[in-house]
Amino acid sequence: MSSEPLLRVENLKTQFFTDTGTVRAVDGISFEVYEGEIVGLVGESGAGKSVASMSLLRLVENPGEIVGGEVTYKGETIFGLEEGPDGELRKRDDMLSNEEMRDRIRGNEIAVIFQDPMESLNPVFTVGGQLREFIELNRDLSREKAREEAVDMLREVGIPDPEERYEEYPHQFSGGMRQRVLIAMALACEPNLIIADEPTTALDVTVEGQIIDLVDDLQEKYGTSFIWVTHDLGVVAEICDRVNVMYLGEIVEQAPIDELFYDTKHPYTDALLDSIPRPDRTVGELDPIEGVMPEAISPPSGCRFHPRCPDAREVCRRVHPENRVVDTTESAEPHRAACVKHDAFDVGYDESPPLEKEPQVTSEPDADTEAGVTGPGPGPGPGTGTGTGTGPGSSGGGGEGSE
Amino acid sequence: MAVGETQVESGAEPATKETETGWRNTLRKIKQDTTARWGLYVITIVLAITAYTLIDGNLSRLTFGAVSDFTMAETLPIFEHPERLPPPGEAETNLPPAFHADGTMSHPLGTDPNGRDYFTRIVYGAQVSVSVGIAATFLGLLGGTIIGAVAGYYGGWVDDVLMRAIETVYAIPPLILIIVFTVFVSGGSPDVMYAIVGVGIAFIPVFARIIRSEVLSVREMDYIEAARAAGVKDRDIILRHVIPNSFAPVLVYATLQIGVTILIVAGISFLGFGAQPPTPDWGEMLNTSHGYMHSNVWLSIWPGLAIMITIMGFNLFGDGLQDALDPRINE
Amino acid sequence: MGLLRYTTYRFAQAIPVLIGISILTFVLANLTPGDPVRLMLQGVEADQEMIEQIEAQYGLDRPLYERYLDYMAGLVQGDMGHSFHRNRSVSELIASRIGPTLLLVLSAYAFALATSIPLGIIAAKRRNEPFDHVSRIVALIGVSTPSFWIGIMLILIFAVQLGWLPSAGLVYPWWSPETYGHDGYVEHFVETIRHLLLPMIALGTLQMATLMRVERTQMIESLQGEYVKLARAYGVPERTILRKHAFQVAQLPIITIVGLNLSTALGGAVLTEFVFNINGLGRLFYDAIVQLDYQVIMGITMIIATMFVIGVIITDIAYAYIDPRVTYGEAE
Amino acid sequence: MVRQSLQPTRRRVLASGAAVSAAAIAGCIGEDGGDGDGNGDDVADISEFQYDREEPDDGDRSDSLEFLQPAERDEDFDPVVSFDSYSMQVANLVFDGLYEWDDQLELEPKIADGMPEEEDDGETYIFEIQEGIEFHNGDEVTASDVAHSFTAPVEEETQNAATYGMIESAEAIDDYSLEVNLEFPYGPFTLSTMAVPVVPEEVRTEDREAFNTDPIGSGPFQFADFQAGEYVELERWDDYWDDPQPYVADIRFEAAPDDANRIAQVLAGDTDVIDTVPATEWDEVEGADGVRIHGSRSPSYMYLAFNCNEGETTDPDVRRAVGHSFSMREFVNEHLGPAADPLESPVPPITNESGNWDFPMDEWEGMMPEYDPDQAEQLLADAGVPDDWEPRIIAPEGGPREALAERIGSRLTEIGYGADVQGMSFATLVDTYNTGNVDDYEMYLLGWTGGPDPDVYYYNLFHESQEGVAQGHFYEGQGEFHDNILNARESADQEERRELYISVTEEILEYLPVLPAYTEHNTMAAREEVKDLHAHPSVSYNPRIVSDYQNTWIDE
Repeated sequence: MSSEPLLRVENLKTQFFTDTGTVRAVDGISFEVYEGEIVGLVGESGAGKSVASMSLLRLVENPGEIVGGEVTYKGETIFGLEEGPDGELRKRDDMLSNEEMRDRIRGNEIAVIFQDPMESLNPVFTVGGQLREFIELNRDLSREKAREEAVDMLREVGIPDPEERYEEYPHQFSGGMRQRVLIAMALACEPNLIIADEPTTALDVTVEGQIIDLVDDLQEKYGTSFIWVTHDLGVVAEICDRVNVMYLGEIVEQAPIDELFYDTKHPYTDALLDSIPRPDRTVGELDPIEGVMPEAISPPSGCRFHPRCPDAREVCRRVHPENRVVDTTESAEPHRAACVKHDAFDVGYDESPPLEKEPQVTSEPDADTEAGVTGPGPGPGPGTGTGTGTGPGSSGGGGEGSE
Repeated sequence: MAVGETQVESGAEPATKETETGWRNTLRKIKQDTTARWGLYVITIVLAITAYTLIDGNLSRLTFGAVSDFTMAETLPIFEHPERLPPPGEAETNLPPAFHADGTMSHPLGTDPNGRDYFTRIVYGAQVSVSVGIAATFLGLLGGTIIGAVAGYYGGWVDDVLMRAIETVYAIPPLILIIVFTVFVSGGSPDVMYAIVGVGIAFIPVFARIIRSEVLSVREMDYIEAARAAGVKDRDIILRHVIPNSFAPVLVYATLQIGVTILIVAGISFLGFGAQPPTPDWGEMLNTSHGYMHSNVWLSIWPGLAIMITIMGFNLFGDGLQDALDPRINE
Repeated sequence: MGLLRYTTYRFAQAIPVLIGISILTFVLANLTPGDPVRLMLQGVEADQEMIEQIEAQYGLDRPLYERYLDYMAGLVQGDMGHSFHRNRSVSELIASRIGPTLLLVLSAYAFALATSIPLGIIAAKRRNEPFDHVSRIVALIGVSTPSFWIGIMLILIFAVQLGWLPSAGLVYPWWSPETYGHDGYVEHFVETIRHLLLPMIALGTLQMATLMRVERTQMIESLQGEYVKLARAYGVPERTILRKHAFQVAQLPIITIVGLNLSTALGGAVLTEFVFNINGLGRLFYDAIVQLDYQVIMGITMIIATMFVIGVIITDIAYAYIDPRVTYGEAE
Repeated sequence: MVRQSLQPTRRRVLASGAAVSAAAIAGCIGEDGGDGDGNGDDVADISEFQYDREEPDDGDRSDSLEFLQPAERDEDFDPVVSFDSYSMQVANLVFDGLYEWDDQLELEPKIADGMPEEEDDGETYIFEIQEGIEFHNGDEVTASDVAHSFTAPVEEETQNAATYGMIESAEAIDDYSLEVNLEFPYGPFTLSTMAVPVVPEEVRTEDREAFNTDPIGSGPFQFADFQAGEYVELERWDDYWDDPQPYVADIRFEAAPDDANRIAQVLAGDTDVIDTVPATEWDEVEGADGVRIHGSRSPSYMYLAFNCNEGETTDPDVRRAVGHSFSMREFVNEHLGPAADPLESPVPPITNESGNWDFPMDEWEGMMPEYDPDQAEQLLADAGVPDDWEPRIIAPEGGPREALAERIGSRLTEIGYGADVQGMSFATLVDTYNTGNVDDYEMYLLGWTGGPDPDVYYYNLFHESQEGVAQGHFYEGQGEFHDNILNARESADQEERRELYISVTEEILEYLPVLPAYTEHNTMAAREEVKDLHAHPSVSYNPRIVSDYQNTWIDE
């Protein structure tokens, strides 16, 4: 692991401006990816993982928008803001233009493998044609060369009879085969970084295993870095080097894989770990996480996890913890977590009275809360999104009525 | 299926899957949707006018006979009698609208060639145009629901026979079918009642197909199996379970179809095969005013606008309903 | 099933429908309460002998099913009966009138497709921007306005008031320029277009609006597709995505709609031909209805329904050809 | 064989002619308007749409003219066969008549050399024809061609057979004279029948079908091009025998049945001349720049007939009450304006004048029921008509007659009854109006077009032999009503015939089996550049491009 990261994400914020209010899908996350490593991005659905990964490519769709933070890839600024003369935030001059992003970054530097192999391939073009098109585009090869490359790549990812299957259409492929095609696509463009967005979620378990093995092998062979987005810690355990755990748009814990599993620092990670089968525990001990994740449109005050947190105390409702180094590993890598129970915070967690168990915060916001949330508006900038968040009333009956 | 076979996921077809959120959510979405809201406003106004004119026209018709008193029309100062002619010698025929130099405020839209107030006739035109649109659509819906449900539920040869029959009807363009039906069945003296039945028949296929495909999917549901296992009669299963569960998408389609119906009936009346004078009906008024196309263009403009606005209302509302029910295109 | 077999299969499937149509029109036509002989004579004085002679000549004295079988036998040989009113064979009449109708309907479609697809794509691309709003309103007006009314207004504005375009009739490109006194093919072509313009717009507006709405919806949906996201993530230029990746998928429903809407267009041709004085099937149909010339009515209904069925089959085949997923519909 | 006329579209149209003085016409025109209920004064008279002769300066002879007909032609151009006015509009330019009508519906010799010689009290006529007249193929017109023209309709049982049915024989005496024998002295013969278009016997009998769509005549124009259902193009025949030689080089006939569209075409300048300006658009066309209306009175006759066979209308008082219930004059002025005149008798004024009948038209006018709703109400009450009486009135769909039916209906409503007005397509109407069945109709509105001889109207529309054929009122008549009609038909003595017709008419006006309505004028609208175009009283003579009072040309 070199000292200069391949990709550095700092305080990235992506928000969606909808009729019913602003959704802070990604709310100030920071992480790094070094060459040759596989970094996990873990969390439940809706935690903001996919938005975060698409933000890295500046492919957030309307009405979403990256509103703050900085993304640097190989020293080039994918996203970055600066303060203009009249105090307004504006895009930095050294930020890559849309054309540069398209021509230089997407595909040939950073490639993507999407979640749904059934939908990701265009149904009306042949598999090979699609593969060839991307290769042609990103590697400046001639049509014929690209075709050869495509066939080779199909073979490489374990598709039998690649010559024939090149001419076939996606609906003639099984899910696993399609996912292999997508992986071929990503690798064929010879990128330095591949974002794999839940690439195995739609597959059944045996296929999932094969795909993971395939990726593992290929990663070793090509030395490509991966950001592996998933909700499945089991998969993470198998292939990731380091892990970021996301909850409601924030990274709540960040650690090398072993530390995360064996020295868990955040109750949410604990809960996630409890909810999946692990070889070292029996199935009887499986423990689903209580409640449903609230919507990012009206995150709870204080620590966003507190309504579901077994360790929550009164202070958790008030204080919003940022992600801090709470420990250091043997290899001198920091172990970060965003939980006030750690000493690094010192906000009086130990003295604070525990919260009583409460009816869950439902995911269905009522009209009042929505109105309250629109208040802060789209005003971005460092600092606004964090802190005490959306203020009183935002989490509705969940927290406050509970006392 | 011989016609439109590969219509796999056509966008013109209405939403075929209702989201689990149900009617309340639908209504909420309609209220939020600007277009749907406007559609609702227009429809409400048009339906209110239709109801008023229907009640007025038919009540007095029942009481007083044919071209008789539109009682309410005459008590309201803004209206005149929609059908009765002015007394001899007093007719102001073919007046232009009020904003025209030769117009008068007492006839805001002018008068027709018989000297009748055109505003009144346009307003009362709703009684035929709109109610025919709704009645004919309803007829098609009814017929289509029965045929579609039976075909879909029983399958086999019943399905085959019914669907072939449906395709036959479907293959003849509605306007042609309705005219042929109306003229032949009426023995050459067409009237709007024949047109309603004709439209109803012409629209059975579209409804039958939707209902049938819904039924095909509903039929496989567990609760239908359960009902069947419990010995519930086929008819009851169809009526109580199958149809109610297939109805939502059909309703959207029906709303949009009302607009189409009004459009087609207007065309038929324009050719003289629908409503007959002196009945105020927009299509018929366009037929009459066609003879005055050059000398008094307003006579053609107003009914055209009335048709356009009414159908726009139904389309806006239908669109909103579709958006609300269709999970595919959401923000 | 291969495409060829599928084509054969689809045409074979259409046969029962066509037979159904012939039964339906035959039954409808024979519902006429009036005595067909009297209708044929149209008030001409006739004695009993003459009436019987006519009845025998047209086989009106025989049972309905026999007459139907006769009619079918004729149909198979291209004999659609005889026009009482025009004293010509129905097939001959239809043959002389089908050209203008096809010209009108096809050009209306050309107009509708040439406008609706680009507009629909741009509207989808600029969703919720002013262009989208304006085009949606135009489309809404288009689907809400009677075609014949549009025709009337177009005549009044562009022919009578401004005098830019002809108010009536068509110039048939298949006739020689001399027929119209045109100097050469350039003027002939220009005149053909000039005459077509207003009726084409009148008939095509509804199609344009319908297709534009579908195109917009489909493009929006297609642009939200994962494959578009993937293409974007691989740096495919937006223009290519719009024109190729999203477009190709969005066109599939359009093809179906084009086929099905042929029904509306053929019906609308009756009105358009009436308003623009075009000697096509629609006008012939109207005249035949007014004259209760029932063999002509049956003939036209058959022909128009056949045109529709063929149109749908063609679009189905096109769909099957373009969409690799279609398994050529063995069963539903 | 008889054909009903819905608009004056069918040829039956002209039936005859005799001399009438211009003064008589002028006098009659002067009497129009100015009475009734006051609406008539501002209605323009049709004579305002007749213009003086217009002669060109240069006499350029290369003009093309396009003429739009208001209905489709049947595409029969052989006058022996042709039974529709619009095919005959074409044929009348291709063929010359033995005699032809002038613009006052008077017959004048064309191919004939002077008036015929009458023998046997009107059972035999001797015709002389001019020498040296050639058909378009160069053959000379001979007496046997004329004889063939007279006898072919009956021999070949064409639809025109009835018109020539009284002819027993026609034989050429020599090349230029022939003798025609009638079965009985037929009154209308010299007023109408002898206006026969002359066809070349040899060419025609060679291939009748071909002749029908590619006819050869001796007229000023010959067939150039023809597409069935689309157009007919005629070109000038440069060897035309008569004067004047036409200025117009070619004429194209097309049809535009939709009134609004036909008018749009002339207003937009897409065509030169259109036939028939509907009353509804009269003012607009009249006021339009660059367009002139041309008009002429015509022998058309529209009427309201009552079912005297069944129902309430069998009572003459009920019929009179209906006559009193509405104002025909008001309706005609309001709805038809200058396009028509109200009628007071079963013969149109032009028939009276051109046939020189001198009928007591004023007196007849006085016998017509006046608008008097009170009297109508009284009459209906006295006749014991039930309060819920809603007579069924049938009329041709769309157009003034349906509007008139509506008008009568709403007036009846105003006096406490009602009406079931039913507009019908002509095909249906023909099947309905002559059943005599009260469920089918109690009144119907139809029309007939005749000519200078009243027989056309009286015989077809009133004689009992036409019951259930051309008339559906089934009026039985008092005394010798039907005999009088037949006697007038079979007499060549005009004075005797006049007396008979007066007696018949007075009975009609008293018992009202039929209420005369109005006569529609023949009209055309032409671009102003079209000069020296004169509307003719006979539909099938329009556009009469050349005659001794006109030679149409275009002022480029």
